[in-house]
Amino acid sequence: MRLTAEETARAAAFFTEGIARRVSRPVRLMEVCGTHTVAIFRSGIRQLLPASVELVSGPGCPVCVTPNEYLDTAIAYSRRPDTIITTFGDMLKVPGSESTLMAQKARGADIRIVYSPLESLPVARDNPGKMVIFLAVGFETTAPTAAATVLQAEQQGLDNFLVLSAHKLVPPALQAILAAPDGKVDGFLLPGHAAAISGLEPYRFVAETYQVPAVVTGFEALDILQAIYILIEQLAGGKAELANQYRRVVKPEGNPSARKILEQVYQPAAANWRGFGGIDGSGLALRPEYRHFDAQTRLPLDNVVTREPAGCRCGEVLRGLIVPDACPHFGRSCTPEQPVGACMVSVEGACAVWYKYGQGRWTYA
Amino acid sequence: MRLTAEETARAAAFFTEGIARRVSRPVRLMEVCGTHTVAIFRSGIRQLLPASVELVSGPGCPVCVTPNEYLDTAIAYSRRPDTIITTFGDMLKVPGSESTLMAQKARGADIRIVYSPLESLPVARDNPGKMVIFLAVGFETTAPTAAATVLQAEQQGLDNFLVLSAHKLVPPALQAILAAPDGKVDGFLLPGHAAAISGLEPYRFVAETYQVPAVVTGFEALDILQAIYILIEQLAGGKAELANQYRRVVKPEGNPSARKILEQVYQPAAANWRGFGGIDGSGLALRPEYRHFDAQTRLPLDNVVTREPAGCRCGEVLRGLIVPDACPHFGRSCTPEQPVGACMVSVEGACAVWYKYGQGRWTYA
Amino acid sequence: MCLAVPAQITERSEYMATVTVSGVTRQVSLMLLPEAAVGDYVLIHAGFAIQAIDEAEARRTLELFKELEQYAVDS
Amino acid sequence: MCLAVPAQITERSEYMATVTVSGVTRQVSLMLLPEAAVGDYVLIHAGFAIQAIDEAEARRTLELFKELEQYAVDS
Amino acid sequence: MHKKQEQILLGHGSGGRLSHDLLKSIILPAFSNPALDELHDGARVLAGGASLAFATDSYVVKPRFFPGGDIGKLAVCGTVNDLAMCGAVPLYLSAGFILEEGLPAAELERIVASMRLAAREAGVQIVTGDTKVVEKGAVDGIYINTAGIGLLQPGADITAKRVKPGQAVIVSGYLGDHAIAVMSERHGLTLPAKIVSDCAPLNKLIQAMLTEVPAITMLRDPTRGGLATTLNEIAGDAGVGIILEESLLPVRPEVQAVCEILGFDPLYLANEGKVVVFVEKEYSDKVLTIMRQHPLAGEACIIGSVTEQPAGQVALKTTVGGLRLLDMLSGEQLPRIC
Amino acid sequence: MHKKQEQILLGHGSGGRLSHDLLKSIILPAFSNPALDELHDGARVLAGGASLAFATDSYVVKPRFFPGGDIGKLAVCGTVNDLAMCGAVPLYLSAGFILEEGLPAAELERIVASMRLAAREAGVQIVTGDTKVVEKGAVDGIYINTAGIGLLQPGADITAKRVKPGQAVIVSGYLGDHAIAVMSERHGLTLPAKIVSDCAPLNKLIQAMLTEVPAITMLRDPTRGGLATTLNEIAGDAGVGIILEESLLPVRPEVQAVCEILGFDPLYLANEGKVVVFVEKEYSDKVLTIMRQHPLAGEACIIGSVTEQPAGQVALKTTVGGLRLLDMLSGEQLPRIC
Ligand code: SF4
Ligand code: SF4
Ligand SMILES: [Mg+2]
Ligand SMILES: [Mg+2]
Ligand SMILES: [Mg+2]
Ligand SMILES: [Mg+2]
Ligand SMILES: [Mg+2]
Ligand SMILES: [Mg+2]
Ligand SMILES: [Mg+2]
Ligand SMILES: [Mg+2]
Ligand SMILES: [Mg+2]
Ligand SMILES: [Mg+2]
Repeated sequence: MRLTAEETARAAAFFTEGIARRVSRPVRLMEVCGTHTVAIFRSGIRQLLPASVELVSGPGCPVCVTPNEYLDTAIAYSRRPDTIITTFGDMLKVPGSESTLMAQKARGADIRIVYSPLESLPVARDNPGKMVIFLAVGFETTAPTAAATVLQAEQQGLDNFLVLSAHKLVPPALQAILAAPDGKVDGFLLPGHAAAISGLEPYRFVAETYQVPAVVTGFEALDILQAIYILIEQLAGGKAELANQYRRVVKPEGNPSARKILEQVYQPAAANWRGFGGIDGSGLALRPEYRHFDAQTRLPLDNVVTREPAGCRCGEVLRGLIVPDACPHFGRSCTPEQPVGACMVSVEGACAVWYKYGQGRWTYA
Repeated sequence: MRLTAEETARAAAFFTEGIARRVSRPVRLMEVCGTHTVAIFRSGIRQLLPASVELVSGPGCPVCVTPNEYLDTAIAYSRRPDTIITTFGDMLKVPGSESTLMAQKARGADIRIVYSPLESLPVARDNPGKMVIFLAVGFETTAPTAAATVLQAEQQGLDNFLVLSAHKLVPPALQAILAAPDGKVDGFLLPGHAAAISGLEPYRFVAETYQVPAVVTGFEALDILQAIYILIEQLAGGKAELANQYRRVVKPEGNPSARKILEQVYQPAAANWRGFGGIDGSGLALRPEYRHFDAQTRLPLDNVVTREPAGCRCGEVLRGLIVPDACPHFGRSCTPEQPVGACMVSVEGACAVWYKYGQGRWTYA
Repeated sequence: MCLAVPAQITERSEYMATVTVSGVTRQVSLMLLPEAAVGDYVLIHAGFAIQAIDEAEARRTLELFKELEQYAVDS
Repeated sequence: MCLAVPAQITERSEYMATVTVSGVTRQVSLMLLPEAAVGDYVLIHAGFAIQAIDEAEARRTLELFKELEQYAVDS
Repeated sequence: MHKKQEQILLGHGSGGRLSHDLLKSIILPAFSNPALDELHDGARVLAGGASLAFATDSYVVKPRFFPGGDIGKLAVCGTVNDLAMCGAVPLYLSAGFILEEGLPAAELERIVASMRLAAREAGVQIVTGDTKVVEKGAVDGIYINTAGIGLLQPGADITAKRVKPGQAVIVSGYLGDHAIAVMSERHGLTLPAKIVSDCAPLNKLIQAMLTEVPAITMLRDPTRGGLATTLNEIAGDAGVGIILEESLLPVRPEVQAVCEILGFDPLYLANEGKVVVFVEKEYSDKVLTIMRQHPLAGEACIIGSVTEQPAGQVALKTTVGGLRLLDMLSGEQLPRIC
Repeated sequence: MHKKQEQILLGHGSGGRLSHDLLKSIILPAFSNPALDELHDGARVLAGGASLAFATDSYVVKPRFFPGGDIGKLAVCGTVNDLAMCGAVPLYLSAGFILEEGLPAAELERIVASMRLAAREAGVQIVTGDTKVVEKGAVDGIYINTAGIGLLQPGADITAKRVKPGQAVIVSGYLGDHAIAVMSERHGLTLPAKIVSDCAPLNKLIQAMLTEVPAITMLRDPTRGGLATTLNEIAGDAGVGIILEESLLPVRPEVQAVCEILGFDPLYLANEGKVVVFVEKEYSDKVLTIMRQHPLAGEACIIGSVTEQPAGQVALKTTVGGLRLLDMLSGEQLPRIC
């Protein structure tokens, strides 16, 4: 069963009209998840909302929040002749301090794009003389796939498979945003796929502690419009609840099997986020029993010198403090072909999404 | 000082007229050396000689006399992923039992053409994870260059440089020809460059023991014409002497420094010759002190199965018993592009030379 | 932050399953969703099935979207 | 069986020499001809100087070839 | 990180903005001349009084054999189509082969046979050629270049300059089939057998269209960079806006599925047997009728129209009623998880 | 060992007999048509009433930069020359680039700049092109294909069929310079600075020659496979013999020296700015006079003549008075020690 184009248009009109009718004051809603950012822009939702409803992007692009330090380390590994890097395509173009993985690849580094971390294992098996390093980035949704891959490698007795881990967890970043004095968010669209693993529990504090409405949201245009509608309804009614718009996928308890594997392999650790700095318990480190899969333990590198690009305001973008075109570089000295910051590169980066889909470049009539 | 074209033509005419005038009965002269064969055909000397002076080629093409067994071994080494083969260009197209080095290279084997055996050493230095095997073929002239390369490798402490040796010595093959009941040679053009190393002594037995005239000969057309002239003069005068037409290069004592290095590294050994079979003392083996440079000692191979091509008469060609177009394959089922035997491949192979320069294909008016 | 696609399991053997999305098939790991069965709709991400899709809920959402216009007329 | 080319030594250092053939230069090893000196003509083969060329003999051969015609007329 | 690209990246060959930048920064300044500067799929030139089109492309597709075709078929169809897109009837092709030492001769034979078939289907002759063989490892199997000469159809004048607001934008069928069929082996995706490359010579279709409707203003085959990039080029050259309707875009569900799995956008996928047509709206029914009668354009449909705004750009009206910019491809599409 | 070649070998691209075999066994049977079957340097075709020549070549030279030129200059001159050899005035070129990911952009700029200069010198326009980028390792740096269109010079009819016994064979200058300059780095050989590639556009020379002496019967640039192979092709196509005089062949002493060191034959070395001319003896002085006035043919000389025998073959009269066959290149020349 699918909706016809007409049914879709009618449902969308219902929500947008409802939103427009119910909103009484300017509100700032944050879509935490980069996939939501992309979906919003691809479906042109921003143009459907009244001016008083402002959507800001959050810290939910795993590539964007990964600091240069990580990329510089990955690049340093890629330069070694005894390594093969496996990575999601997302990481290729992201600038580190001096270079990108794509540029290293062009210079001859053996860097292979995988769609699944599991694809790293045959590479390791077929290249016994090399260390195969998987760039393990991603949030709650992706981290279990890396953990399962580590277990598989263990079972297959592969000792030349390593992970360079920069996994991150969403709730600690939300907490940092809510606790910060500078940003004000009136409601959250919460990441449906992260919640599919973690369940609803980790997100309750948003409504309960901070009294901010929040909706776990799916990724179709209508899912998002409905979630915005729900937030506006709550705000209009003075409520602050955690709603689940994405019940077909998100169960209250999440996916306990996935969490078990995740917890078997990883333990929470402090992590650096671009724009936030260190956040306690917001990252994942391999447990001591699996430390022999850790790239930095097995192949220690000399100090990697790192610097963030001058003038880039990705940090503020990621914390929802500014929209991309508030950055003076945007669309001028910073474009997808000549990016300054990671947010202009990642497919889910707010700056890249703004640019690509025309926001801040073109005045929609 | 060089001769003008006219001077050359006049000198040539002097020799050819002298030869025609002095020859009184059909004679068979053997140019032992493949480089002489090529020079004779390239300068069209055969067409200048009277019908009664027949030139036959001898066993002096190092590629041709190297039996399939050697090529099969080289090919087997080339197939190993842990090897790099370095070789003179001459060997590339020569058929082994089933394949050629060129075909292996096309399939991805790492085979590098060198002009000097010394070029193998940087290859070994730059590829510490591989064994670099130099295909050491050639006669007295070339063997010292391989020996000197072994000494250099020793001095440089390279333990991944190996030689697959099939060096051969000329005099034992001449002895075999002279001692055989089936061939009759009335005079020999002896290899000037081999004699440049060995000196004249090793060739005296031809005239002294077997009473056959012989001339150590240079490689210009006029050198060869003069040498033939000398042989015809001796035959006309009933003499059998060892003459040295190539005094500018060949000293009676040869090159003692080169021989010393050769003898330091190699010792005489039995060797298999295509067309002759085993000839005692006609080959060179690494001395025990240098056996660690020997490919077959360091990297023993499982039995290499070898067979010689059916119907190929290279053996008889190499012993001077037949000329190439006496072979039924010649120019029909055997051409340089689709060769049956090594003699149709090597640049100095009698069949290849006949074919390339038109003898047996074209009736010269 | 995490692209994921609904797919239907058509075969499974141990911890691997064949899934299909509009006729396109792929092998995915069931390590993270061991209870999934042939016929189930699951969400796939990075080569793994990461969650089952509740068909009843999915249908309910679609029906809601279809019927919204009634509410719209009402309001 | 052995291509070799006459060349003149223009420089030497230890066991290597620079040789020139009609303006084309190459490094060759003198390991097999340690006594060779700058200015000498030598025969080169497979990257080594393998023998010195006796210039007087070389000249004699050329002169002979030039003068042969006289003999030809005589005979 | 803010500096000119110092080395060639894969994206420079993607047909998108980097390709464009390379063209504009290095190639065009060096070679500039009126025929080249038109930046058509081929050049329109005069020779000995004849009005010709001249086009070239190199083919480096990997794998060499894919569902629905191979590199040889592609090499013929690609250049035939570029000539057709100029409004020309293709006559002659050249074929330049670069072969890797060790390539099985049987593969070459198979490729050459499919070139022969494609040339016959297109009605063109391969009249000159060249074969180079390079060392093992110096090329990936076989690359083919074809160049072609065509005779411009009298009465037709295919140029972006004639694209004006109000014209209809037509596409001849499903988008993305070629790219998806070619990449099907990657990342373990298995496609149903019916998803094959659309690779085909469009010249007879185009000839029929131009004979009946010489008023057609612009034609282009949305190859590398896909429909979105092609339309951006045209919008840029013509100084007009183009607005597409998302609901009208023909994409097979299977292609859509692969896009969703790997994170691709079908509007940026290469097609090798599709054409985008611009024509005044009054002719659009006639054009559609002709197209739909042809086996290569049975699914032809209008997908949008030319507008004043966004000048030089392309926008998409989404099913929920939003509007967004449809930019050129930037870099190349990579499979992604976020 | 007696079997058909199952895989492509380097020799299949050498321009010699293996190239010929590949052409005759795989390419020609597939594509056969009158223009192709002429096997000229380019095809002579009719389009819209104009008599055109159409030629292509791919350029894979390594190193990319060599004394006297680079791959870009070669790519322009090579195709310009092939058009000129058909008796055409070259007008338009296409340029297809295949670039390796990671190629320094500065190298591409340098190559493109030298294409621009060569095109200007030749008076041709590069009107269409294509750029592909392939993964690191899938091509060796940069390969270029050019195709070209020329207008056949009225009155001229350049075809091997008109080569007849009694005609003179002229070459425009020293043989082998290009090949030797390009391979100079190999095996530690150092050449004097004056030995550079002869790479140059010959079209203006040829145009002058054909304007003054339209009776010229045949022209060819002895590129891959060298003079010997080129003459064999012509002798074969014309069914005549060709006899050269060894003492007349122009070879620089430095080129001869490299040949002696590495065991090459200068008659099989590639040239990129030389032409072999066939003309009735009565015109040979006139042709030589025109040629020697041109900077690219100052050393033009007669090297032999066309004969009845050896029909279909080429022979060489040696300085000592012998005669020998001069065969096609078989395989490729490899440095050798015996
Ligand atoms: S526009 Fe560029 S420089 Fe500005 S915040 Fe975004 S990525 Fe950084
Ligand atoms: S012609 Fe061929 S088959 Fe006959 S002897 Fe010579 S190489 Fe052997
Ligand atoms: Mg590496
Ligand atoms: Mg090997
Ligand atoms: Mg094109
Ligand atoms: Mg094209
Ligand atoms: Mg096109
Ligand atoms: Mg060619
Ligand atoms: Mg050509
Ligand atoms: Mg050419
Ligand atoms: Mg040519
Ligand atoms: Mg193109």
